[in-house]
Amino acid sequence: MIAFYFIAILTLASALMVVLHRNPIYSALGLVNTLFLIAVSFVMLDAELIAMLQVIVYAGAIVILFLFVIMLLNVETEVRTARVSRLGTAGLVLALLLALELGVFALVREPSSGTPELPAGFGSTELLAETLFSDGMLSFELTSLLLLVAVVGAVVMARRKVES
Amino acid sequence: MNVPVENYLVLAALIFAIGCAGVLTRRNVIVILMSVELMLNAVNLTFVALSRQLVSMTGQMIVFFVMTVAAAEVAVGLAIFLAIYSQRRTVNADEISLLRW
Amino acid sequence: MDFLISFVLALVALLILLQLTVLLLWVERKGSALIQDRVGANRANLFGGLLPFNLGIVNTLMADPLKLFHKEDIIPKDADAFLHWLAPFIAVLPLFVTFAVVPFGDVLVLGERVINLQAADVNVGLLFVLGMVSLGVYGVVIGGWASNSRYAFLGGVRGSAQMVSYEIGMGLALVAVVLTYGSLDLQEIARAQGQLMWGVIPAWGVFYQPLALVLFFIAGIAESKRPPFDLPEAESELVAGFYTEYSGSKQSMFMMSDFIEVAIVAALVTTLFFGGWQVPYLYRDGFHLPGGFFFGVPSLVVTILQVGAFLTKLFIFCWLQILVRWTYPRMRYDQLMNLGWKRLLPIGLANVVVTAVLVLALEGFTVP
Amino acid sequence: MQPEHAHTAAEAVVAATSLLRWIPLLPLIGFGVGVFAASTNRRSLVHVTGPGSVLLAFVVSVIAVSQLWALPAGGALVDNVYTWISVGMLKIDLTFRVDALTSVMLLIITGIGFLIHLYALGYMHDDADEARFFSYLNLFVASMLVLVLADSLPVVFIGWEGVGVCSYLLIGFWYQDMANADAGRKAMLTNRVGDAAFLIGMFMLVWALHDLGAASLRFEDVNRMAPQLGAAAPHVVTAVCLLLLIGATGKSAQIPLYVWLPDAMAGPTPVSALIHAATMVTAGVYMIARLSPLYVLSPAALDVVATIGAVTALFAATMALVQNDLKKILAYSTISQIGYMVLGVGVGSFSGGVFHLMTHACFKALLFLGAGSVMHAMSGELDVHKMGGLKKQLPTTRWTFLVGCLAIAGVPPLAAFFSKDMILEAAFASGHVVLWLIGLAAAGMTAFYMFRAYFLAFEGESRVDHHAAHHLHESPSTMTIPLMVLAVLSIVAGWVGLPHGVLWGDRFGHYLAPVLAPHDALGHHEIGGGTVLLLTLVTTGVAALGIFVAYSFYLKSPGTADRLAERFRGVYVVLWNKYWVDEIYDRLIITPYVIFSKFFWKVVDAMLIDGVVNGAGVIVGKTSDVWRRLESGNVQHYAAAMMLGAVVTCGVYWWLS
Repeated sequence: MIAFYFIAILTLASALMVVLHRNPIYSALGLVNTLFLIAVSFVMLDAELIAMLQVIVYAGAIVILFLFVIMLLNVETEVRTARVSRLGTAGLVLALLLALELGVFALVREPSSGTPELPAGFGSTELLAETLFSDGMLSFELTSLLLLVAVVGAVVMARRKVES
Repeated sequence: MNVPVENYLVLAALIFAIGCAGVLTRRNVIVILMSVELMLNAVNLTFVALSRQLVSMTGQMIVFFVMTVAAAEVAVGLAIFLAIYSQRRTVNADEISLLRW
Repeated sequence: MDFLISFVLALVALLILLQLTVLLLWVERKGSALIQDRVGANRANLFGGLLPFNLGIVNTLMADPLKLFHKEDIIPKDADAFLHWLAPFIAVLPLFVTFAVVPFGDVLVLGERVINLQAADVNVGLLFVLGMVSLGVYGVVIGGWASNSRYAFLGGVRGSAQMVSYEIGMGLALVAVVLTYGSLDLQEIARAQGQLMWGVIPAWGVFYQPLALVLFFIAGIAESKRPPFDLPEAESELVAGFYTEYSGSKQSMFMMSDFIEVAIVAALVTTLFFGGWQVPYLYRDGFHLPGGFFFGVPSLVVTILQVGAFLTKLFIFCWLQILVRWTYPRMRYDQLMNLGWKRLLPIGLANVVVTAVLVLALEGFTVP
Repeated sequence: MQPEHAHTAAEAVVAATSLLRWIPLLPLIGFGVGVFAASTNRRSLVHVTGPGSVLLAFVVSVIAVSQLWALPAGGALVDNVYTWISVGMLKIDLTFRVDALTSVMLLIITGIGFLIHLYALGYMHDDADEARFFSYLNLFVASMLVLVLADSLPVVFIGWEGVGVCSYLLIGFWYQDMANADAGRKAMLTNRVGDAAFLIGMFMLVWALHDLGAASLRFEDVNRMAPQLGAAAPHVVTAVCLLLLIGATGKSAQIPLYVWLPDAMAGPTPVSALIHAATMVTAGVYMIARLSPLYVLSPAALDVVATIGAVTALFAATMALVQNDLKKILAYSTISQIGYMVLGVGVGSFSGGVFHLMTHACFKALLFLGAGSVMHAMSGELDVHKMGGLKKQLPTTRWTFLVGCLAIAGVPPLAAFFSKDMILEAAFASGHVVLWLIGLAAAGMTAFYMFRAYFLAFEGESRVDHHAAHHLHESPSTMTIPLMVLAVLSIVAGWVGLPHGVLWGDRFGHYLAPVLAPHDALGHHEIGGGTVLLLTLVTTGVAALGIFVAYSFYLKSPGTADRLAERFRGVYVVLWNKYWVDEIYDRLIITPYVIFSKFFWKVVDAMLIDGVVNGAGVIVGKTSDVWRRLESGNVQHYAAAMMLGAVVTCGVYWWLS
């Protein structure tokens, strides 16, 4: 329980860093930290494989991609305007409302009757693979197609030359 | 470790809301995309937590797909930002509004 | 008691790693000298050269770290102080953890207790390795960026692109191995290699997946940013690349991360392709030679032989990497990217496909 | 022993083979090569592949037929290529099948087809589009072979449409001339009417069979289920038969859809010989014979068939009387002769119809090729009044043409003598005395107009203009050899179907009996040998009379014909204008149809539909002018809107639960 609160507070702090820090590099580092901590949460939730994939995919590839682009574009630190824009205010209000709603949802609904016992091998590679290649076969194939499209799309977008 | 599932759900809700706030308030599109990633991960956390609670692998399977799609999304998104930057020298969301009436 | 055993195992793993790191520093010095037909480091002595003989290996082992740790730690004026400080730790820490999942022996039998000689028994060990290795990039990127120097920055950008690219080739090589042995647990993979192919040849990865071995070895060297793939730190172009602005102990941490990566690559090659701690024909009760010959060996001796075999193989592959490092010239950046994306990736994919087909088609291809 | 009933025996021997697919495939390959040759201008290539592929198909056909003959009577060869359509209960395979009926058609198509290809080598030698011509011709042969090899109606329909397309392409082969292109279109459109009826008939048939629990369009199943169907739904059988008959009238140029065939003579002469005389136009007869067990269940439909056949035979023969264009004469003659075949199947003599089909293929191909040879020599002139005395310059053509005329006129012992006799005899025997009389009249006219053409073209004084006279020459051997072969065939082809009791009797009818419906299904009363002899004498006499009249009108005392035309001016004009059928169709069908279509175009489409569509567009456009202000182009505004939606949705959900 203590471990959970420790992780949770760290996660929230890192998430806030993503959103609040003016320097995109720090935002990215906050993001990778959040994702890593969520991976730790996954381990605590008996999803070891997903946790490892989270680290490999997010930390190892996605955030690095972010960092790479930030460094490539040499994005300056965002200048904070004195006046908070109307959109910003609306956004904050909406986010607060959403947090309230979702949180209250989770708490007010009938409380769960403890954590259930898990069968042996839950969260293992074998079981996930079995689910993936039976129930999720079609989605799996479609996702692979999506990835292909994304690769082609990214190459096309990034190779486009500036017309003088 | 007997953390009730509600705790994870509340944690996920908070991360989701933080992501929302980021998407709506930040100007830099790259940070906006990162905030979107936060929201996706909040959802992932919910899925894994409920997968544990309901003793069903389906939740983890969906997380797998979310990750894949997120990777694709980031790759294409960042490629678009690179293209936009090379044309317009900006990555601020409020300065990129070509697709309007 | 269990906790104590875990602690001791972790300590053993850590010690192996650290000693190997320092040893490699010396081997690299003397080895490069050997290759380049020089004498190499031979001036190390105590008390200003009072001793009548130089201390050789022992001296170098102590002198180099001591020297580095005593140097001034400089933080450039315009650098981001916090990240500049953080980067070396990010570079080293994940690597330390990685070694925990590498098994360095089968089991140690102490009375009733059977101890698995592996610091952390993670059943997705291989993915753990990949994840941790990928975290290592952050040290390079952050270090390069935080230094606020053109050279360092370029090194960082190069490093990020290079490591992301080669992680894919590495992953694909590993997928083929996983298909062959049907497990992600390194200890299980090592145990599976104790079997025999056609009753004679040990079922080592090198015989089942020779192509994966080559791919993995190349990608591994590229991941550890060592020549001929040392673009992020290329001396002749970028001074010292991403750690140009580092000095003293932090620079030594970056250098240490370099050697740890060498050790990890060697450990993985050993475990995945050369049987790990396996000694051919040696089983828990002794040698079973082909043809029915049997020599009984005490359990403790078996364990010692196995750990010894692991260390020997480990060292051979470390030496091989150093040999490569001093033999090949550095590649150009476009050559590096071409190799990664246009050679390793397709070959790796083909290897995975062929392996998968063989696994499906031939009952005997998987090592059960 | 009753061999006629063998077709109902389920234990008929069926041998599987994969040989049959090559029969249509070979000409199809020839077509492919021809297209290649046409697009790359390699004309010499088609000289080999054009006739060669058909020759190979002929050889394969001969092998297949010899295999068929090795089987007991009623056997068949089957080649199942693949499953084409599989929907619910209905499964349609692309299956080829050779039985007795198909074997006859196969040999006609590939054999005569090859001779005509050979002829075309000489005939088309100077044409720049030779390669295109041969590719079309090969495609035609392939389609026709699919048509006769098919074991189910849908597969027949593939060939049916395929030959239609080829016919269209070949009639309009010299498309630079508008009249030719129009003729092609006319053939296509007229055939469409028949094809639509064919399709509807097919659908009705499968629907009716589905109700009986056996949805299938295979001939075997259809013919097996026919008695059951006839018992369950006699009207459906009649309707199906009539619809298929309309399809047949389109393809086989019968009343009322015959109008395209005379115009189809615009195509090259080998085409007229192959497609519009020997093979394609007989498809309707073949189809009715193929479905004979179905047809015999509907005497009403058969009566319609017989009436249409007889009337067409007479009607077309009268029109042929006054034509001056040699090919037009032959065209009307073809319509008339197919009328005979239809009459034959209509009065229940299915084997007689097919027999006449076979003999007609020989002598009509011969006649057309002879006409082509004349045309070749006369530099394209076809008016018989501008010929005369050609026998000196074109000896081979003259002799073979004469054989063809004798054969078609029914002079014993040439081909049509036996086949036409068989049909007329059957008409008489089945009690259709009126139809018999009509047929008899048509037979006389046939002899008359054919010899009119012969005398005008080959005998008497030369009326060839001097310019053309210099060029008169006999055709090359590639053209004359087919003529001679066909002439021999025209003489002997009829000998396989002698009347009962004469020498070996009706071998042809026996051969076909297992696959056709039995004669006695229609309650034929057997007629005695004396009656048969009498009937034969009557028909032969009528034919001889026709020849004699032609002789006296055009050779002995030229001018009689003109005097007669003056005397019966009205009749002559009616005939000369072909009963104004084209004009009547134009007034009654085409003009109203065009007006109707124009109404739909101008009023319904341009005003109503376009008005609604454009109006909708305008309304949307105006409204969007207002709403588009919402699209600020800023992603975050959109995201905020989504978020608001999520908040509201969650709130509402919470409120409700």
